[in-house]
Amino acid sequence: MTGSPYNLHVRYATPQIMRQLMLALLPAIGAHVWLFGPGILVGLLLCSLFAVGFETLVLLMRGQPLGFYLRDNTALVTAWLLALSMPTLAPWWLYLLGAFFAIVVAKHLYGGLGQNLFNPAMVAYAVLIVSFPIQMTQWAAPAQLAAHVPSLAEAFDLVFAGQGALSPDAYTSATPLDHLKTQLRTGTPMPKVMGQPLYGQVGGSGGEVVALMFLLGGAYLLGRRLITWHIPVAFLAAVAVTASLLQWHDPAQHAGALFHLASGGAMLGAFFIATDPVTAASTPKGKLLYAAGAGCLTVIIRAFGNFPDGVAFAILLMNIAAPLIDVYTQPRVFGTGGGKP
Amino acid sequence: MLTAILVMALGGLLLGGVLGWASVRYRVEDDPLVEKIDAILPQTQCGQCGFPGCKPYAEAISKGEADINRCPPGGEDGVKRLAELLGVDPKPLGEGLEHKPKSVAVIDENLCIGCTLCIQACPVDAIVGAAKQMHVIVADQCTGCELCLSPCPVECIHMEVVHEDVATWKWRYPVYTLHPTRPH
Amino acid sequence: MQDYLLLLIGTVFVNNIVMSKILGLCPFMGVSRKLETSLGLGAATAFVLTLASGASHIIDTYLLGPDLSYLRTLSFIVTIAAIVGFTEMFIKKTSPVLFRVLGIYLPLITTNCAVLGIPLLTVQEGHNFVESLLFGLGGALGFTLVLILFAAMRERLEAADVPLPFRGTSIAMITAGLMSLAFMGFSGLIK
Amino acid sequence: MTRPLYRFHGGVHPAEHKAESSGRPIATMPLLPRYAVPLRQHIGNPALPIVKAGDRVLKGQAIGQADGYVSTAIHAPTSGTVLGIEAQAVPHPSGLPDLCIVIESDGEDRAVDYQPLDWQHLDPSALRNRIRDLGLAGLGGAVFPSYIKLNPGAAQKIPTLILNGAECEPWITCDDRLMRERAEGILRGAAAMQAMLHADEIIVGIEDNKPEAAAALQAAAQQLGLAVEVALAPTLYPSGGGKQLTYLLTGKETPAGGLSTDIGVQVFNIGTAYSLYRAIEFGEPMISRIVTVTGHVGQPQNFEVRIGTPVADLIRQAGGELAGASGRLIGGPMMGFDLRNDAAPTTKAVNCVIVKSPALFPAAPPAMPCIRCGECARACPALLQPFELYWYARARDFGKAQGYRLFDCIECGCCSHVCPSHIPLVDFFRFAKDEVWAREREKEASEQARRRHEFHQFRLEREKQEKADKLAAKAVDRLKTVETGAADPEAERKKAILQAAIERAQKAKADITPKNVEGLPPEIEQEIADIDARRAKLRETAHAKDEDSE
Repeated sequence: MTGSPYNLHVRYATPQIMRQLMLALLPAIGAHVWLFGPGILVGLLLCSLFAVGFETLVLLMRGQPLGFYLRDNTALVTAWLLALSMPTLAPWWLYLLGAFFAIVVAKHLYGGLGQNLFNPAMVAYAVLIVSFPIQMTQWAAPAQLAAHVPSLAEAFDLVFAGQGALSPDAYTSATPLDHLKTQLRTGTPMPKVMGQPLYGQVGGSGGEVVALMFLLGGAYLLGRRLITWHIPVAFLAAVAVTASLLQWHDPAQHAGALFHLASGGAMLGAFFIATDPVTAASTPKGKLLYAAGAGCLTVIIRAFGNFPDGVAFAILLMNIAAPLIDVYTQPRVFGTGGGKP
Repeated sequence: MLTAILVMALGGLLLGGVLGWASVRYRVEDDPLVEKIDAILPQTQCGQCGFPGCKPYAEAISKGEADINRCPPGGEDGVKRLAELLGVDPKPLGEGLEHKPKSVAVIDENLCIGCTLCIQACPVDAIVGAAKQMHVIVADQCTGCELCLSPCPVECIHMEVVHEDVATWKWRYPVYTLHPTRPH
Repeated sequence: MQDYLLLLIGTVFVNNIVMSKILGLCPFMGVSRKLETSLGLGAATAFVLTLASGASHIIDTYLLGPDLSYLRTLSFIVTIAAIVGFTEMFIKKTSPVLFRVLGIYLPLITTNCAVLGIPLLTVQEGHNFVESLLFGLGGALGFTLVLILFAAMRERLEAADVPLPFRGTSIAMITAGLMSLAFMGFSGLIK
Repeated sequence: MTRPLYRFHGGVHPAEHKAESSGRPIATMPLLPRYAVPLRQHIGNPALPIVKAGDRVLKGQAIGQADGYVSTAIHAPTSGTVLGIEAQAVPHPSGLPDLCIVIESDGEDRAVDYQPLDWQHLDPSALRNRIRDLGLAGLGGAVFPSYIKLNPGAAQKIPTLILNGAECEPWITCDDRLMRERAEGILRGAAAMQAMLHADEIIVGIEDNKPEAAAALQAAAQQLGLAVEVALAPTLYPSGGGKQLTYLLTGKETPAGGLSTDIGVQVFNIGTAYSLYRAIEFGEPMISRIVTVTGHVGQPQNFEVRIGTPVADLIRQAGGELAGASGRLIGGPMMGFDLRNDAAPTTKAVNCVIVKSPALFPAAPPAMPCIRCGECARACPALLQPFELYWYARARDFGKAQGYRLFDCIECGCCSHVCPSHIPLVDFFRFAKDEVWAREREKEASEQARRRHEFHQFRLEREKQEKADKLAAKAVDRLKTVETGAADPEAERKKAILQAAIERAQKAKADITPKNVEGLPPEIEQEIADIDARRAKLRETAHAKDEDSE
């Protein structure tokens, strides 16, 4: 039987797509090391190790070819996305647990690559923040504000041995999003909060540069046509519009669009997580709807919810909606007036 | 206490009245589900399900008296489609029933004595012939039910598997070399 | 007006009857295999729930009052059963396939804990008549929403290579759990 | 050349590989000792053979006639003797054998007396029937009988006639060469088509990688004084698909599940136009076509090939397979299929034979899981969502696949071409389509069985009723006799008559009941008669034997 013999010259085969994704994450990782210290490298390493370990284990248990699937790099991409959304210098078992939920529960229980309904990294993140809220909100402080920036060796120590040697106050701080929430709840007016050094220029000291690097990486992916414009643009536009509306409604309680775009996981989510084709809506109209929903929910959860950042929950919520969105946004087929299947 | 009883009695009367009216207003005469089930059954009329034909089996399914996995000619596929229609889980074919490849009955013309017994047994009148004449099975109309095999006194009827040709050939399920597919 | 809107949004998303109150799981798991069916059940439940909370409110306010409040559960169940009976006949007449597909779940609306839970909750929280209707409608909309979202997910899941031990209901339960996890993101939105 | 072009969605641009074979002129195949003409060359009914083993035939003599509406005749490719009608290898993806009329050439290549068609004066319907009997069918790939497409239909007019010279598949150059070398014939055929369809305009669609062909057609049009618009379309596969070309040139979408005639357009391959020209000018039936032989062969080239030529001979004529050949493709690499047996003859559908080599056609890498990236949807000219179709076709959920409009897939292969996971998507769609068709056939058969079973039961019921009625009548009768007493001779006589009548009726009924020979189609009656004759003969021989032994 003929396969289709000409499908040998694709621009990027699936494993190469994953490699390109990781390449696009590098600038942000670099910026992170520069601005927050080398701690993130420990997280990336651990997450990768655990994720590949779990992937191997499950593949063995399911009797699937190891080399073939490990070479597709998808476990690594998931691991990196998870490490980048988790706090730096978290205890090692948090990474282990995260990798377990991402690779085993969210990915392989659904049949493995391409069949999962939820974004694995975001499932892991949500499980962790719901179960371990304290550990998940202790972020490394920006280098210029911290009393002490742990070296790579110290970072290993912190991750594996806990906080014996160093006082947490010396190197951690709340993220701007988290800080803003607590400050607003205690009644501090908005302009005064935003004036603090933690907030940097727009979205948080250090964090805003990392966000810029995610934007850069995303632009690379767009340029290589590995993602389409629909999801990032709709996501960021929805974040900006929702944030602006809220700010217009009550400037004393809500930060503006720029802050929301540059802080937290907005950029990471817009270019690298919401664009995961497996779990996102896949029709052009559906993508716009999906990403706009996610962006809007992100800001709403940030502004009103209990959790500091809403990206993960917003994306998971829209993951739930993606199959239905696809059903109702089927494009018009050639020679028909359109309609749903 | 009295009020409580009164209240409940009044409520009961009122609701009973509404339900009574509704049962008249929305009466359903026939159950069109039987037709839908019958449409899925392969109409071989072979009786392997234990019912004298496809329609009686369809009626039994719709009444919940028979399981959906009693039809071997329909195969797993037929069970799956019945399950889909009825919103239940598909299950393997019932015990002692197995799906055979489609075949048709063929009469050995040298043996046939023209007794007409098979003609009477055929549920779809696919056998033509008259007394003391050779009988012929019209292959296009034969459903492969095998009901004509046992009545034949000289055992001149046998089943022949229908082989595929260029016109009935189907593209096979594409084979993956490494990616294991869901077993069916 | 804003309060009504908040109440509706709150019951649909934040305090979703299935995802955060974990009520009504029986039809949620049972009738979510196909999108069309779940739409049908959702509509039927919405109809029953809205009527039931309105009717319960009337019964509680005008018939039972504070003296006979011990009759609440009893009288609500009777009311719901009657409404379900009516709905059943109506669906049997108008859509026999839906009737057959809903099967046992249609009469089970009667014992769907969500359907009894919402009228009881609305009475407990002292809602007025409009609020009761909205509470019922919101609960039903929330139920229908997650039901059809879940059904669309399951339709796709149906074709996935789920490992054998997890196929069918178990992966559906896991999915429902992960959905619930995602809905936790709404927590704190509306007090 | 001012016609605006409408770019269709998607499409791909695979490596063209046209230069290998387009540089050489069309060569003629030498006469071969044997030809095998398949009865089935297109959808619809295969031709009915009208010759038998041992018959002498002349070149161009009809050897099979159209059977039903969607069917055409087939003709002897040369003069010689019919060796038989046998199942043998044919060019079909299944690799299954099919019936062919095998003709042994006598080397004389004597043709029947061709009669040109006086097409301008013939009654349109008679003309179409002549075209059917000359075996004309579309040479673009679908091989749909041309006489049906040349019917302007109830509207008596199809405004736009499109000639398809796009030839978008890689490797294939037969249309290119035909346009370069025989442009005048093509346009004369097109003029006849225009007249038969009462078309207002003729547009020839050609991809812009064939400027020589376009120039040749333009020159020929000028020479003939025929108003033909030659439109150069950008090279983008599948611009040669009927629906795509129609959209490209007119901006009109052929309705899904409909025909281009629904929007006032009829599309013919340029090869078909040339064959029509040969048919009407010379009365020549469709006994040959141009075939590209290319790929890993000594000298890739186009040949004028008689229908029924074994593919092996064709490849030999093109310099033979080079060392390391790894198979043969019939058709282009995007939509073609592997040929299993090179003894298979060419048909009207075979436009190209490609010999594969591992360098030109490396084995497909193993397929990865689909990640729903959507590349296929962006490449799909039918605006489908192939990854959804694949998802459900893979799980054998054909209902869902049809919901995602499986049958609007034109199997062009663009999705497989771009898939980053190397999934053979089209193979899945072909599989799903065939399964659906098979089910449709089964459903039809079961519907027929149901009706027959219902009639069977009705018949049993009726017979039972008749029997009961008769018994009742008899009982009533007997009762009367008892009441009236046996003394009445008149009554006695009546009773005897009645009894006799009842007995006669019963006897007649017994004779009739098991009989099931009424209203049979003649072929089955024929079959029964044949068998009875055989049995009678057998009995005789048996008797004879008995007598011999005595």
